[in-house]
Amino acid sequence: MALNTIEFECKSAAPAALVGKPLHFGVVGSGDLEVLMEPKALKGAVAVKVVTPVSGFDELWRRVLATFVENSKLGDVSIEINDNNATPAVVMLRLRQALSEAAA
Amino acid sequence: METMEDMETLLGQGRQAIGLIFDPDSFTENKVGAKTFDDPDFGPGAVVGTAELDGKPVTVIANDADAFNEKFPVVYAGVIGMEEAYKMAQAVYATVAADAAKPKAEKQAIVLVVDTPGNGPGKTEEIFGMNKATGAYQLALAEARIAGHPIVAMVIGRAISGAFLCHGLQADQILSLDAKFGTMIHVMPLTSISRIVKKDIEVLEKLAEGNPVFAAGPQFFYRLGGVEEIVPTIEAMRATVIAHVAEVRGRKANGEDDTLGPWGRGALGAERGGRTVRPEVIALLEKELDAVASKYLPGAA
Amino acid sequence: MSNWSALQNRSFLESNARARAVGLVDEGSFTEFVGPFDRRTSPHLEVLGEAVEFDDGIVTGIGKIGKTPVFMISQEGRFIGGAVGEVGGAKMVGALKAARAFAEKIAKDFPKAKEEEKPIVVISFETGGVRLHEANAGLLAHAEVMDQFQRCRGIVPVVSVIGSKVGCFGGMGFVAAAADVVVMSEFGRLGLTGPEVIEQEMGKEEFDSADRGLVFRTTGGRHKYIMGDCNFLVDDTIAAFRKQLAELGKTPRAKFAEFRRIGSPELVEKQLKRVALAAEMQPKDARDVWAKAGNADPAALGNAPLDDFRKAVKRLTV
Amino acid sequence: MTKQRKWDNLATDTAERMAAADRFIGKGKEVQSGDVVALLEAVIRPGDRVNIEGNNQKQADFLADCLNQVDKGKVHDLHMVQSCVPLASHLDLFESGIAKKLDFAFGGPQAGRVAKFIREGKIELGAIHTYLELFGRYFLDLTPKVSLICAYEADREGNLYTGFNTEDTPVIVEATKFRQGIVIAQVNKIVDKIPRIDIPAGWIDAVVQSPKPFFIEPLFTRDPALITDPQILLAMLALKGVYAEYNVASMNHGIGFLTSAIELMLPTYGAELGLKGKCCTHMILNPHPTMIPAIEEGWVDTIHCFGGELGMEKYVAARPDVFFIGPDGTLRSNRAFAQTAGHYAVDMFIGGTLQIDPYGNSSTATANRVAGFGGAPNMGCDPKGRRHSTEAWLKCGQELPCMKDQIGAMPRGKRLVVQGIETFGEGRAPAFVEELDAWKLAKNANLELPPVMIYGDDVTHIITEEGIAYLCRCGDMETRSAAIRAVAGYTDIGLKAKPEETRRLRDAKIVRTPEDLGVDRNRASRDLLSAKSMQELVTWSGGLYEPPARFRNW
Repeated sequence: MALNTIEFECKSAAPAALVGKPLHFGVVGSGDLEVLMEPKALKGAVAVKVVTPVSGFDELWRRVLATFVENSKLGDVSIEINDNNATPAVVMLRLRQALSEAAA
Repeated sequence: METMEDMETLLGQGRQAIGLIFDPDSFTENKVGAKTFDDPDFGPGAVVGTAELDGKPVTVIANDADAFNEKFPVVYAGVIGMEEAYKMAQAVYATVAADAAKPKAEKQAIVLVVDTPGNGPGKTEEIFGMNKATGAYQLALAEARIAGHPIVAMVIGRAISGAFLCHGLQADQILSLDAKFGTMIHVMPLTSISRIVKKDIEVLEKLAEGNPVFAAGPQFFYRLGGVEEIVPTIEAMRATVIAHVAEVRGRKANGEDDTLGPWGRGALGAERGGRTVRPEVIALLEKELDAVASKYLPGAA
Repeated sequence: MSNWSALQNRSFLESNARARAVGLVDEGSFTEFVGPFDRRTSPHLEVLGEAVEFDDGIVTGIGKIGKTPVFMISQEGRFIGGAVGEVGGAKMVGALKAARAFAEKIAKDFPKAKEEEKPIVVISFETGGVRLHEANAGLLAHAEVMDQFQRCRGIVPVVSVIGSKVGCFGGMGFVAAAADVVVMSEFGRLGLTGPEVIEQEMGKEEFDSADRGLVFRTTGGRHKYIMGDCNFLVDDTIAAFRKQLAELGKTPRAKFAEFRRIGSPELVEKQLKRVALAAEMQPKDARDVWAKAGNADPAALGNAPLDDFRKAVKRLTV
Repeated sequence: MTKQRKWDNLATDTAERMAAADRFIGKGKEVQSGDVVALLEAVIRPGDRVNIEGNNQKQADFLADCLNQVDKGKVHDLHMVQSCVPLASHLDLFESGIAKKLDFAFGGPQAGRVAKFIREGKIELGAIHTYLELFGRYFLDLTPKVSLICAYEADREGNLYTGFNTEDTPVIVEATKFRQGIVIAQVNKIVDKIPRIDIPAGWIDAVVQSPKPFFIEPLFTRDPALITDPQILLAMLALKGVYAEYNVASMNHGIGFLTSAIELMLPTYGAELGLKGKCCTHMILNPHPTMIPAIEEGWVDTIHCFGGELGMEKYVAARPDVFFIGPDGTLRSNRAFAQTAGHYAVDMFIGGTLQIDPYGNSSTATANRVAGFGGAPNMGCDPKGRRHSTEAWLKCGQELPCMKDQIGAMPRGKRLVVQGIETFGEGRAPAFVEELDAWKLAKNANLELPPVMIYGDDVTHIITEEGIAYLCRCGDMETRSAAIRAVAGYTDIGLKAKPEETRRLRDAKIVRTPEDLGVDRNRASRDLLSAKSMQELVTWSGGLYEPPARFRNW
């Protein structure tokens, strides 16, 4: 019953250090999530930690995050997500919004 | 006559409990300090007055589970309605006013005899603001407590959620009859919690063994510091209340107010291992404020 | 346009707790305490396998409006309905305690401080009260907050702000009422018992919780303004709330007692007159009370644009 | 000598029944509400085809309740032919045996019971229709003998005012009365003078003032406060990738949040794209409150309505240049005509769905609910009888690579049928599935066919957060399925997409991502909504819109 924690790394083909300082985005509403992004020297990789009440979607999380990291060319960042059953569409939207917050 | 040994519960018997706790025949209802409550139809669910406890006068505030407030029909079975809550607040303020000139050590004690299932859940209550009534009573109790009046709550029956917040949780110390007498302290019964948080009751019961934060019952509140002492028998009630009034008075005299009231129960909760995160969070917040406080002081840029 | 500037014209109702906290104070002035990066999630939710939030649903911090230091507590309704548990409760208690200590420090170290340089506490409520997953700890935290409110009296004013979706109910309903000042928008709701529970207790004929018009007439900002339970009824923008808070920041601290509705024997007597009126009227609908307050056409008043409402409304004087 | 054949059996039968009912019918055809059960027992015979009026909105609920109270010895085994069965009382008839057979179009809230009753044999199912199909059969082989209809008001002679919510009344009455059937009306009020005559008294046999006004539900009201960011992204894609791409002038909008978002974004994002005056000028829809900002901004020339919408009465009456308004100044809706326009005249249908299979078949069916079709398939299809041309229709037809395989070089257009859907729905249920739940439903409810809302060959565009699949640009099934895979995101179907194939489809503009279309995902926020709350809709309407109480938050 305890919360499910998924941890993995992914790496873009051409990673860039896009997150200069720690940022937080989002609210853990129903079907939504919050994300912390913090710069971290990972040789271009992105460390992901997802905490979610839903189990059985580990592979989905990996794919969504890998796509996000590849498309955004994000690197050297630690990403932590508290999820409450967000769909991949929402996950992608929130991650992009978080990143655009970093650029602002 | 029923003897104490025969009684299995005091649930719904606030008036009888007054007789058991205070000096025999010492209770004068509807008189506190200079204030009298002359209208018998006003706030009938609240019993207020003055009694003697071990020879000393105390203010008594209790629930009457047999009363029905005709003006506000949601008030029955010990429910605290608008009139009841304000009546209780008046009793507290009257106690404070009577002792205004007295030194801290001589402030009259207030004993709350707690057996209430809730606050008035009606339309009229919401239109006129039931929340103010219970809020007013809590502020009055907190004011009296901070002014030095020892306040002890004795849970004899039901101490449920918002009604317990208003009638009980502002006391210096809270005592509860053992659960075997049918005492109930909770926000919701575990069955309801199970339904709302969508977890099996068996799972919750199992979890409650290790973590007292959600389960119903005085024993769980004890582990969280929410109840100072569980009173094992009905006979022991009187002596325990006497002892705690004295203890509270002693601590106040020694300037140990921080060990009493809601704040003191926080520390007790940590001590008993029930609420360990709370002090860490408060300390962290204070530390983080300290680091930036100078920026917010007068004259800072 | 910076994020902060963009926030000002945002709907307060639509904003999240952090946006409200940041937007209500001056640009760049907000420092968050026990924020997301401290990762103080609720251990109790975790055990139950429930989603957690890094701030446990409550944003606490300090900012400034002009020269006024503002201790901010902002509840997040989208996270478990804004319900209060051990961590969130401790954050509220800690912030109130810290505000009091801060105010005492200013009184001691800066005897010549101007009124507007003295702190205020602002609490944006969005909650149904106790979080059932950690009900006992949540309940005990409520009592602590109330105790802190009383301890803040005369030292640092506490302002309740209610303009959120969830409103402010349950145990937090009496906490909010116990503040010095209550500021609401017409979308805010303040009460004790939620509409569903009233329906359950009284029956659908008496109170249909699906009738949101009725629900808002009973506990919404317009009604609370007529009743005097809310002191100021502002537009639904962060800027409008902020403007009201800025004015309060400049208000002499001694004046705050005049805003109160409860907290003294005299105020209890005043409220009891209202209770007597309730008993006498036995209102079927809040509109009966609006009419009693001297509003000839309560239905039209409820429908009128907020500006017209504020101009035309007569508030209950009993 | 040949035997004289009798040619007026229907009329004779009706006359006999009416004679039996005579004692209940007073002046102006008025029947007391307490006599209605007896009246129904007098005029209805076992096995009759009976219609109870009721659609999405107004319901002849009192008459339905009365029909449930008839003596089952006298009235039983009825064949119900009616648009919808949304009330519990509609199904109770089958529970008790008063009714036996059902031909209908839409199940609504009773969809679960419909499925169960079919399975248990309590309902003998004729067929599930679309509205126009069922209306057509009213004039062919499913003409009601007795129709129980509803109206707002009747006058002292029995003329009816159906007004704002005229909906199905004319088609039911016309079919019934002109086959010598019996029409009984429940009205909210009998008055001296009605605003206008919608149904003449001569077509009505009995009128009863019901004890309570008829039940009516604000089904087409979507609270802007509930529109989410992903829905806004889909709406941006629709506006840029379909509305602007084809200059779609006329259309029907479904009732979901996606189309509400589109409506609310016309004055913002739509205006930015320069679509005003080109798109959404002619619409077939109910008076959606979320249309108010676009109407106020002058986008819309004409709206014809299937039915009304609670709270929109005053607003609609005050915009007679846009809506169809009677001489009395109030709206007249008419489902049969609006459906006809929706089927033949509009360029596009756009709406949400629940599931899409690899072939593009689109269904809102779940395994245990017979929800029916309503009107969506009439609009969500390519009308083969259409002969007039418009820019959007022609362009869509020209894009169809397989047209020449069917009709050679002959130019022909095609209706745009657009399905918008997030790849995962509630509870992370995938929207793209190998097999539609409609198959399971067919099995569970003993249906002859899986109930498919929109067949794959009619769907021209699928919009998801991944982009748009332009199915009208696909020449064969393999390409269609590949295009569907490419926008199916992280569903099992979507995971089958091959990157190089998707690349090719994008190059061919068969699949276009938000980036391909120049849609900035980061702008997909509620800031794009011209009204974010019910109250803002009221403000836009100048106080004319009066939202039902359940939608108020002030």
